[in-house]
Amino acid sequence: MTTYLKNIWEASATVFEGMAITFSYLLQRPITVQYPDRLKEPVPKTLPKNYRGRLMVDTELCTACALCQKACPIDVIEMKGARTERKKGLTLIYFNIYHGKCMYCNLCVEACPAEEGDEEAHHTAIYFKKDFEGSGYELKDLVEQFIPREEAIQRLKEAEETAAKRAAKAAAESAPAEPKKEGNA
Amino acid sequence: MTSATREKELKPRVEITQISGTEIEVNMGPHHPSTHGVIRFILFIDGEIVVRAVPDVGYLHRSIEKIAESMPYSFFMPYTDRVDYVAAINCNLGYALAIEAMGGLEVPERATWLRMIGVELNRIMSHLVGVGALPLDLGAFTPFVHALREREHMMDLLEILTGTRMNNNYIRFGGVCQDVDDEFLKKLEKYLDHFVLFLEEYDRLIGTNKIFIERLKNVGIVSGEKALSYSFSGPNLRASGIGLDLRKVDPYCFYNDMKFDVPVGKGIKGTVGDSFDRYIVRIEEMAECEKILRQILSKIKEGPIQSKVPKKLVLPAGEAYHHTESARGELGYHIISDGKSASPYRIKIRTGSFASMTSLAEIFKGMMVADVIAYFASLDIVAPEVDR
Amino acid sequence: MKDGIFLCIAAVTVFGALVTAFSRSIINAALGLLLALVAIAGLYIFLSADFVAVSQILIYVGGVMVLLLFGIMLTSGGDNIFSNNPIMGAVPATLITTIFGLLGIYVVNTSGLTFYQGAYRATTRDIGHFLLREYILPFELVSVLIVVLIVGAGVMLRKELVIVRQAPQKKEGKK
Amino acid sequence: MTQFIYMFIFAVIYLLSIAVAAGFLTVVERRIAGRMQSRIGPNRVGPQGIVQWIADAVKALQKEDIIPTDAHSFLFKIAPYLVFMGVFLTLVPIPFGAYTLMENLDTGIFYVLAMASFVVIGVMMGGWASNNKWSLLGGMRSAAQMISYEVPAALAVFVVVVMAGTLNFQKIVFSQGASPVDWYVFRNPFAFIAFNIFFIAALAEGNRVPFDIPEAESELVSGYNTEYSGMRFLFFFLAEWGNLVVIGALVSTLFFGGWNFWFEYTLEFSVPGRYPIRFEVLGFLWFLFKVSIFVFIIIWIRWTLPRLRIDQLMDICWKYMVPIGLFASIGILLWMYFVPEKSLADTIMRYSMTSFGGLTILYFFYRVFQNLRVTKAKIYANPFV
Amino acid sequence: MSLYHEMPENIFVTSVDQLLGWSRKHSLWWLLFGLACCSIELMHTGGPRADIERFGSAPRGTPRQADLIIIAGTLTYKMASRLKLLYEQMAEPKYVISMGSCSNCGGLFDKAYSVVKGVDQIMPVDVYLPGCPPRPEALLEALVILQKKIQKEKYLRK
Repeated sequence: MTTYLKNIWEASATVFEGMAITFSYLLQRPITVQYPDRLKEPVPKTLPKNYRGRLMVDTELCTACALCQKACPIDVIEMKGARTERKKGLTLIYFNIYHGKCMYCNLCVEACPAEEGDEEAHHTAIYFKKDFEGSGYELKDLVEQFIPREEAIQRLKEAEETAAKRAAKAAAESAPAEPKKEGNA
Repeated sequence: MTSATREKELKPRVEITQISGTEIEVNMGPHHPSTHGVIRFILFIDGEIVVRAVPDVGYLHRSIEKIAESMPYSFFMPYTDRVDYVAAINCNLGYALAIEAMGGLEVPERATWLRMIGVELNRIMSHLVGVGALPLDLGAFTPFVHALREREHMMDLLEILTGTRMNNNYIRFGGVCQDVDDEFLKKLEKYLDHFVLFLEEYDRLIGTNKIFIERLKNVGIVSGEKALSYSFSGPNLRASGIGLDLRKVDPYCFYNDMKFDVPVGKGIKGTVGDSFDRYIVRIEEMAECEKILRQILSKIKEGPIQSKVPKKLVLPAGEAYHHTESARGELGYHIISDGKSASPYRIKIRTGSFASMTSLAEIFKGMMVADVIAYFASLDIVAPEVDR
Repeated sequence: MKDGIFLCIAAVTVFGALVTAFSRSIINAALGLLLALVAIAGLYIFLSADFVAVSQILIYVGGVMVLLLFGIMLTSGGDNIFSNNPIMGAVPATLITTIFGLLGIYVVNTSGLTFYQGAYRATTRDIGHFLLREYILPFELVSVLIVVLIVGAGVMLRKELVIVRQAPQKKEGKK
Repeated sequence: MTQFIYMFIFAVIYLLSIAVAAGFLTVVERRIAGRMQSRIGPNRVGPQGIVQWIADAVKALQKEDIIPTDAHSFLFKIAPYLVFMGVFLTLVPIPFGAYTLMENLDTGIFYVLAMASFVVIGVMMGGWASNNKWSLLGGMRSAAQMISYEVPAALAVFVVVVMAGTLNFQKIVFSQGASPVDWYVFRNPFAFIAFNIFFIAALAEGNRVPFDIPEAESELVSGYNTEYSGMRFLFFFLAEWGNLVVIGALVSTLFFGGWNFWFEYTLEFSVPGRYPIRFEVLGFLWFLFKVSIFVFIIIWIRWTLPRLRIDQLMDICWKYMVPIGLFASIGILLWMYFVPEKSLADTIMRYSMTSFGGLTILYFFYRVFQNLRVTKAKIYANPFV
Repeated sequence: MSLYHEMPENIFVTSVDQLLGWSRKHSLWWLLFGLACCSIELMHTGGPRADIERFGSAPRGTPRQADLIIIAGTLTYKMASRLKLLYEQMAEPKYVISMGSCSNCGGLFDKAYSVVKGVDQIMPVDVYLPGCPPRPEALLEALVILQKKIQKEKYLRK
């Protein structure tokens, strides 16, 4: 009989207690961040400094060394660098990132040697932007071409020209020495 | 409680064997609201009572171990996140420690502290999913969302620490990938003050609830002996009354400097090793994690976070097994290296959830369908840890 | 108007009864029975017997039909059980219907029973009055009978069931 | 003839208003649940999301109407309507005001108990006809549960019927007064017990948490309505939320004075035309207020408690509620015999019960504000600010 | 909807279509279904911070009543047939969001022998969402984009 009454009492007391807690939440403000429109400040601004959002490339800064491409375990980065007459080192021909496949592991960023900025605005050539919006209706929308297609074709042509020029130059330079080489061989 | 009433409660619910004789075969999963992730049982039920159960695994077999053989050691680190996505840094740590032990790599002191912060935070987050999903499966949605809310706050912290919310890929060989400032440590401390209050409130909301206790006590009893024979580990083993914690028994990182208790199931509401014990052990363990985090905060010092590691890491030939205490029990990495290539010859991952899965077929026998859910939820199994 | 509704309900009753009798699928037969029972409640309302009508629904729909459906639905392949009863042949059915119909007409004609023609009047109070004042003895006897039935059913069920109780420790040992 | 047309129009109005109320309640429930979980809940459709239910309903109309190949298609089709019919029929005798009711049935509460059995049949049919094992389990559980809980509900109703001496709802309302002291729930301890039993049993008959095992989401996927989609599911949906209104209305009529407002309904008002329309409106609103409080409590319970196991459910019914109900129904007889109405003991009991109820509510709010104080200390919205 | 196949485009049809689209986009009930890592973020999307229910999207346990299936996680070959079945069990109109890298194209498991390389190989996908796993806010963005797509759909003149 005591257990019987105790059971009833326990059940009602604990239910009472739980209901008091849930009721107290009715009197508190929800913590919801009303993305996308009803926001005090945009969500990316609330993210920490090193947040890994979308993978981006600073095409100006990039030296086209392809270290990131090698550092990526899953071939997300598709890039090519070649010599043109635009700048001294390698020029980017094209740089595509497949966001739909990226796993945001930070390995490419760690591999990148090109850095810029002070402590505050520090970023490497390939870096994570504090932005996460990138849905698309088709899979190809998720491939971002940092050098637009026309530009890339243009650059490729330039690179081919430069390569041809260099080849011609090299041929011209090495032409006299050619017989010598053959002789050596 | 007198022994007579105890005896009465110990008796399983009536097992009727001759009333209908027809078994219904029902298929639970791989999509079913209560199988977190994709696990399937085939239950043979007679009325409400399970006659036998056949667990079916492999719906999330992603061949992680096989992939490891095809890539350099460092490339495999992001994959370890996905072994147990609820406690990703734990899995990172186990792998990193195994490789460091094998390759004889140094780890700076601050890096170890940071690793421990990540691991303990992650352990709390993982347990929050465990204790949150348990009432969810018993029909109470609100506690689960409250647990999710706390996870959100912790994910904010992890975001500052590691840069991502989940699948952090935080730990590198010989260090961690990024440093934090003092502001983070202050925030963490502030959060811990909040977390203690949350735990207390959560326990009042659901842990003391009569219906909740009645649903869990004396359900799915796994005695200590039996738990060992199933090779349980982690909270599930400790709930069965065996206080085996690898952080105490075989300390790694700086765990031997930490003062913390190992919560053990005492059977406060029913029998040792019942589902309620598994719940309460996780709650207590979260409180212990909070203690550890506070000690870390008082001890952490400035310093480098990454030691020098050769770019192309080739481990000496041989094999090594290194185990750590993950949120779901012993997480062991068995690595075999041929000593020539930069990728492992074989990696085998021992996980806690898979061991827990082995108990299902036997424990489910004679249970009611509702108890099946309660027992399964109390084990806190995560599908990829089973299938990998 | 009123007659029209009465005829409709009567037709539904007959239809339900016919489905019950002639349907080859047992689940359809049960449904027909359900229909007939509900329609009979409607007929009671026409007889200004609202309390009886509600009781009809409470007991037959809420109790008997649910038990029937339980029985049908829980037996395997309830839909596939086809009755094959020789008594359902047309000749005996016609015979029995005729006899009972004639009997009914005879009873109604000779007993002086008439349909209540006046305005609708609540019957609950009267029923309560009769049950607890004038017919208290039969009422109590019926309740005793019901108690006996319940206890008897319990006893019979206990004999039928083999309840296997095992302590969990024993089970462990078996493993 | 005109009478039938009036009845028909009245029924259609009732049907529409119960559908609207049920739809609106879904939004209210989702909003309340959201706030209890520190979320917001639907707030995009219309101001604060109040027309969310229209979007849900119109969407459900567009959905493909799936009837599984192996299902018993006739039963499958008819089951949702049967369930909805059962819920709708129970509304017929419940008075929302002195004249705002469909039919002042003399069998009143007895009729309500009877009509609930259509819901049982509908749920069983739906579960069985789906040809899905989970649905079947859900339907069977549901039927067993509803039938069992009709017993304590009837016992609790018995207490009220004995006190009022009638089954008629309107007379039950009349015999209670407007003030809390005159409500049946605070008349004597047995009535209070009966209220608790009736409320719990009604929860169980309405398949609400903690008794929602027929549609237990984590066990049986979605119970008897697993295979239903689109419009047919909508009817189950409407029935479930319409049932909330029915439960609220029943409880407030039987135990909380119904539509009785601060004025007394005397005999002179019963002459047609003498009853002021403003009294009717005020009484209606007062009744709606009571109903909404009970609906809120039901929703609140749902979002707080876990659900019971089937055997515990039956234990509670047969080992707790039925004996207690029997105790209350015998107790009320003794009470009525020994303590005549308006005697000193009766008055003392009324006032002490009322103050007991008031104190419980006060203590409850004390606990709530204690919790709030704790949560204030833990910096609620964002622990980092 | 065979009746409407030949329906000419006029103001009535257009406005009814608008209403239907409005209702569908604001009542996208999603199937409680997660495969792997992303399912945790899916839960968080239903959780307090992101709260997908603001858009009227309630979780449903059964595919029959769901309008939206969010493929959250890695799809293996063993699971693929089950997923296909689930998708087929859903009532029209139904929508699919492919959440995260694994369901987009296999993601980091495209080397694995047991993983389907993209969920679009077995079912049509409406919105692809990058991330591994995506933030809850990103899933909300995908939902908003899906809502835009639904509003443009012509239900009566398919």
